[in-house]
Amino acid sequence: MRKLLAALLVLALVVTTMATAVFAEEHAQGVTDTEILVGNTAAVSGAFAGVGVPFNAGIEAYFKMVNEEGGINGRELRFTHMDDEFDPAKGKAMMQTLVEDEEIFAYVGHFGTPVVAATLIDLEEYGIPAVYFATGIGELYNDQAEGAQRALFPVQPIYVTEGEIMVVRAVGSFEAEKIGVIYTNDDAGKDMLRGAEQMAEQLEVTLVSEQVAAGATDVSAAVTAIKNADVDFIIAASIQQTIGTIVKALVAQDVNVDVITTYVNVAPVVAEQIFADIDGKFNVYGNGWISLADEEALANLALLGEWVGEEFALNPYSLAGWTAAHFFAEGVRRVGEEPLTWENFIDKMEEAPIKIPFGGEVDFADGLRAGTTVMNLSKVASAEGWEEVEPLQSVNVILGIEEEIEETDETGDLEDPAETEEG
Amino acid sequence: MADLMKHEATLLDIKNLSIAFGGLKAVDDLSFSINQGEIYGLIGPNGAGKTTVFNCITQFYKPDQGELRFRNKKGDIVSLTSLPTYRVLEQGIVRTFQNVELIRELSILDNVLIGAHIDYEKTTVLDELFNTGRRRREEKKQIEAARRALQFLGIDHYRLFPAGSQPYGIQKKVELARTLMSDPKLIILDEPAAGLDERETVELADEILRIRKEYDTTILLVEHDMQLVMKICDRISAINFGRLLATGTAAEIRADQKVQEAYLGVDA
Amino acid sequence: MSEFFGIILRSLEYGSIYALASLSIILVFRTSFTTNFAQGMIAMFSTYFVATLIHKSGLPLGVAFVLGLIFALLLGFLIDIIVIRRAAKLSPVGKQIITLGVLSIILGLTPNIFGVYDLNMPKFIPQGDMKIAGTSISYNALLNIGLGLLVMLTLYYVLHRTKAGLAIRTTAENAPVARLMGVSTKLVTMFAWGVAGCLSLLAGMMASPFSQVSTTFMNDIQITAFLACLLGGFTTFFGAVAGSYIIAIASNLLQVYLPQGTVWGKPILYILLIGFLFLKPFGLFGKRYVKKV
Amino acid sequence: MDRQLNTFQRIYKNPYLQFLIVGVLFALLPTLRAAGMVKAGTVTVIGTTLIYTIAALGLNILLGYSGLISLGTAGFMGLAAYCSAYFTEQLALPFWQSLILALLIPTVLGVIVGLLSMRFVGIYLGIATLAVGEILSEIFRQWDAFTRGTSGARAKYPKIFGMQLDQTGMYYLIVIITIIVFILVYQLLKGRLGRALNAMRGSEAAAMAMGISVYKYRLIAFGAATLLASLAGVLYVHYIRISYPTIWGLPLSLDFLAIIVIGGLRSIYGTLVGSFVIFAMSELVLKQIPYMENYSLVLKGVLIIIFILFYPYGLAHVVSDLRMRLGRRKTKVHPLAAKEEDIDG
Repeated sequence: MRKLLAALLVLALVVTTMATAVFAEEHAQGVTDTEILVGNTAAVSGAFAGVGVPFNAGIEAYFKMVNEEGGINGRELRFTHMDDEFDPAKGKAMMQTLVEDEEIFAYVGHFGTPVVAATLIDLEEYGIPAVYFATGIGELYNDQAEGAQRALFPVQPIYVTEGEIMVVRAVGSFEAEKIGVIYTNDDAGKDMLRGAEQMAEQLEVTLVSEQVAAGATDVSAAVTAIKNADVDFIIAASIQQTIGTIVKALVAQDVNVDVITTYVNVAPVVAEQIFADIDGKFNVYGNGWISLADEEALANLALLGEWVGEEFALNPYSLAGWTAAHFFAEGVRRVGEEPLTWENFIDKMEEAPIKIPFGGEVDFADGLRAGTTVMNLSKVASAEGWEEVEPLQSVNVILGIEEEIEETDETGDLEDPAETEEG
Repeated sequence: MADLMKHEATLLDIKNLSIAFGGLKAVDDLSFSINQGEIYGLIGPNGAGKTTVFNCITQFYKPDQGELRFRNKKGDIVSLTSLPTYRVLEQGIVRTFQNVELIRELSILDNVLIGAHIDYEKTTVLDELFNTGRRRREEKKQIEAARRALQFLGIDHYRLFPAGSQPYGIQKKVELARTLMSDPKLIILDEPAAGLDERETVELADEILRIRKEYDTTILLVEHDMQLVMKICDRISAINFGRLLATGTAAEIRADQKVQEAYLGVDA
Repeated sequence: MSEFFGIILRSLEYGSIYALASLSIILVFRTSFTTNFAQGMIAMFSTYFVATLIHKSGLPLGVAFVLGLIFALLLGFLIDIIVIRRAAKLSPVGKQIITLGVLSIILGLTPNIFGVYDLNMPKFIPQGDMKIAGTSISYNALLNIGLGLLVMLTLYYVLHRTKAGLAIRTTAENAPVARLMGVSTKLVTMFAWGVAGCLSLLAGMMASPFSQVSTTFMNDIQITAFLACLLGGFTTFFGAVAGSYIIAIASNLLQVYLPQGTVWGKPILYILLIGFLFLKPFGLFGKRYVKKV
Repeated sequence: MDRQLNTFQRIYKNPYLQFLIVGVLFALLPTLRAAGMVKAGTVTVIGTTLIYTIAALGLNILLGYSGLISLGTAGFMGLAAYCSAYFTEQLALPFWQSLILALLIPTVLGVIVGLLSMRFVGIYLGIATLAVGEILSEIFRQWDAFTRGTSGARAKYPKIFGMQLDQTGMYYLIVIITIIVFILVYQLLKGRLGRALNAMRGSEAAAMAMGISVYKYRLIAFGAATLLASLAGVLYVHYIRISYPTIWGLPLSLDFLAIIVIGGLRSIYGTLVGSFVIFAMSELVLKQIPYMENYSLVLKGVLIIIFILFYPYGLAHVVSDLRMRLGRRKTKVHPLAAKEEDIDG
């Protein structure tokens, strides 16, 4: 009896909250006349602190910048976050607290593969907008999002997509015919492999794959197997730590074939880790969705450095956090004087492509949820860093199916550079 | 040799028992038999193989050779060597250990109740899981039996203390009480007086005699304390280097040349 | 053939790392009867210390390494004095759980002390390689193999030819008897922890250039080391070393020559290992302990 | 010794009543939530903590009672979670059928691992179970058809007795099952079986001499431990609605070990308290204290060491320990004190 009573009570409460939030006022929860409350959960302690801390710092820096300039339409952006320790159960619990108790307007920068995987379903049930996912799991990919799925806005590349792009690069830029994939047994590695396999089938190139454990010290067996397969290009589908291990094992076994890896690894620390080992025997390329070639991107980078402080000025994760905040702010700006509701926000996000502060753009039109699909190419040039060798390009441009579209400095209404995959 | 087991009076017959550890013969062609109702002593100098004999009877060791036959609770003659260790108890043989083997953290009462483990056969795991009436009745019955045994040895008032917290003398008694729970035909005591002071030893002698009477059982003991052995044992076997030296009454053993030599270290 | 030889040669390098880690585990196990689950964390912590000296204080690798050895030695002493010594009367399970406490403390402290970033660790010999029987191998790999062997030979010599070694072996055989013989088992245990710390650091120094110094980089190695101890038997120093090389070689052979080897090689190795141990439960060289009643 | 208990004492000392009261207290939580007195996430944190309690209780039967160590608990919990997700989602079996299979499959495997314990003792068993856990972990990551690999296996809130549970309903189910588990475990272990397991831990020789088949009871202990871990796994996957491979690794197994040590070996309430310390404390307490949020691991470690060294009976016994220090004779025995045969393992 008590059970039923309690359930009814909860139901009543939820209904009233929703009702007050959606119908009685014109704005959604978390929105007042003076501020908009958003939040996220991210691991800022333990093994993932190195990612979570700068990521959140990037978000906070952007909001601080916006608020100093008077906010958006008179509202300041306020950011709250909790530490989920990368534990899905805790991430789920905190999401409930954030959405139901703190009544945030949106999730900005949803973080960590296990937590994101565990809470996607809850996000959809709440219908709350979630802008930017600091992970690239395949579940986020959706080319016809409907209903509550429309509230999810992945920005950074999805690993499956990146796997596709890596094969496209191998074929388009390096004329590879037999590609070897060394992938880690985590979500990043396996999803990139999936993408690579799909694209290899489409482009009719041979693909051989070998697995290594994420964080392993000994990956020599996988390298031996790849060497035996006699490939002419290698995709190292692994995120940081293991990429160095793989490259060094390739060097140790004289596999002098060019390597491409994911954007996650395009960071100075990785260059420092492997430059001396490569020693000019082969090139290590990396995708990137951030281009520091054009002036606007450089200006934004300087801006980030100004607001985030020296420690995180050149940190890839603070760049990501900054981007997350920017995408959210863009959506709010577009809503303008209209009531800031979830529905309105989602519509405006889809209205036109949104530019990434550091180059490229993401289009959410017609329920497309694929993250950024244009990538550039860099290579390890010194122990200090990477240098760009190819600008941001879509799959079709790399394959020479489409002409490259000139970069313009206009913001906003740029025509969609047709990045839908060619079937 | 005549088959002693044919005599109703014979409880345990050990014939040509041998066991070796890494080439060293711990027990060598040993034979003796125990009659119902006896208090039987096994003596010998250190390292003579007394405890090994015990371990062979209770199947902690599997002898290399020899027969161990026992008239069990049902009156059937069983060969002990064919049994796994844990099934020796149900035949009616129970033992104590040289270095008291109690569950230190459990209460004395619980320790004694462990001795009744096989008596519970009527209740199943399901009975326990759902705490059925049958289980509660059974448990009550066993607790009463355990307290009778503890009262018998005069330590019932300690029953709720953890066994490990009690002095050695009490622990020895707990072990003794535990043996009484299984309604044994043969109790094997491994150095029951070791570690006890003089008063406690006297008390022990009395207890052993009372146990035989009250619980109508047979007792086999290994002991260093000659006084105790000589005082209570009906018959005694003396062994050295795993071999039988002599069997007889206390007086006969005391007078035996070979036993004296073994104990005094005189060359044979 | 040269491929097979190459696999063996490379496995020797990884085997050396596992061997150092498992020696560290065995040394502690034999002298204080503690299964040290914190071994990997101790290695990680002191390797972080060395990496921090190199990156933040700009010390050369050699100097930082020597300071690191001192650090690891003191860390081992400290753990023994503060925690393990007080746990002397506990059962092995109790001590094992205590090392979980140590693990947790070190893991919790690391980001607070050394920061949240993974650090690169230079190799002892940065560059250069040579050919052996058609297989190229870097000087650093040769050094690692050599260092592993050197440490093991030294340890063997110390254990079997010196007074200190005798004290350790006696303590390992029977601590109460050792005490009766006048061996200060406390001192032995303390030094065992200290030396174990140094062995762990060396394993960490050899492993970290492959990847990076992070809070997790020793986890896999520690698990492998435990399995090596299991395979070799926890009772002998030699067994753990042999187990380490066997696992390193078997793991790579399975992965290369089995279909889908890099995917399923590891679990298959573990299953084989458990199967083998079911037949020989105390490992290749372990002795069964029979309790007298 | 035999003091007459007064009526009040008789009531509050009745273990069944105690369990019921605890259950009712937990069941009140969603109502408190509805009244706005606790946060939504708190209910989920507590629900998860109860789930972990069930699994830890299984390990307590194994380690606390039987003295057998397992470092594979998380693996078995995960296996049950994946089974339940697979049967309900992919095979679309009704919850009850799936539940039975998801409990049975890991338990059978657990009993097989129990067979290993016939051969391995002490640390050998610990590391062997660790290897089993690693194998399971690897299977969770690799066998995509069954586990959906690194995407994670999804499950729904279950439908029982024709009633579709929601999140709160699932919480009530967890509370009810937890209390039932408490009562059953209490009954199972207070009598003959509990004594037999104790005997096996305390002295295998004595156990055999008393007619206890060590073989049988080791298998029972492993079976019971895996069954509870499986139950916890099923509840987890239908509460959090996902099973992700990285959850079921060695760290979680080690956490279960920490739970029963901090809480108290052989104590049901201790296990509950231990779970709170390990899983809920950093959530509900530490993160509220400034500067402490980064030190939850350190605190956990310190607690483990302090409890093993100074409060070996765990938090559950702190009260009785204090009472004993104030006057009564010290009669407790360290539950993890070394025994003679421990030398090698």
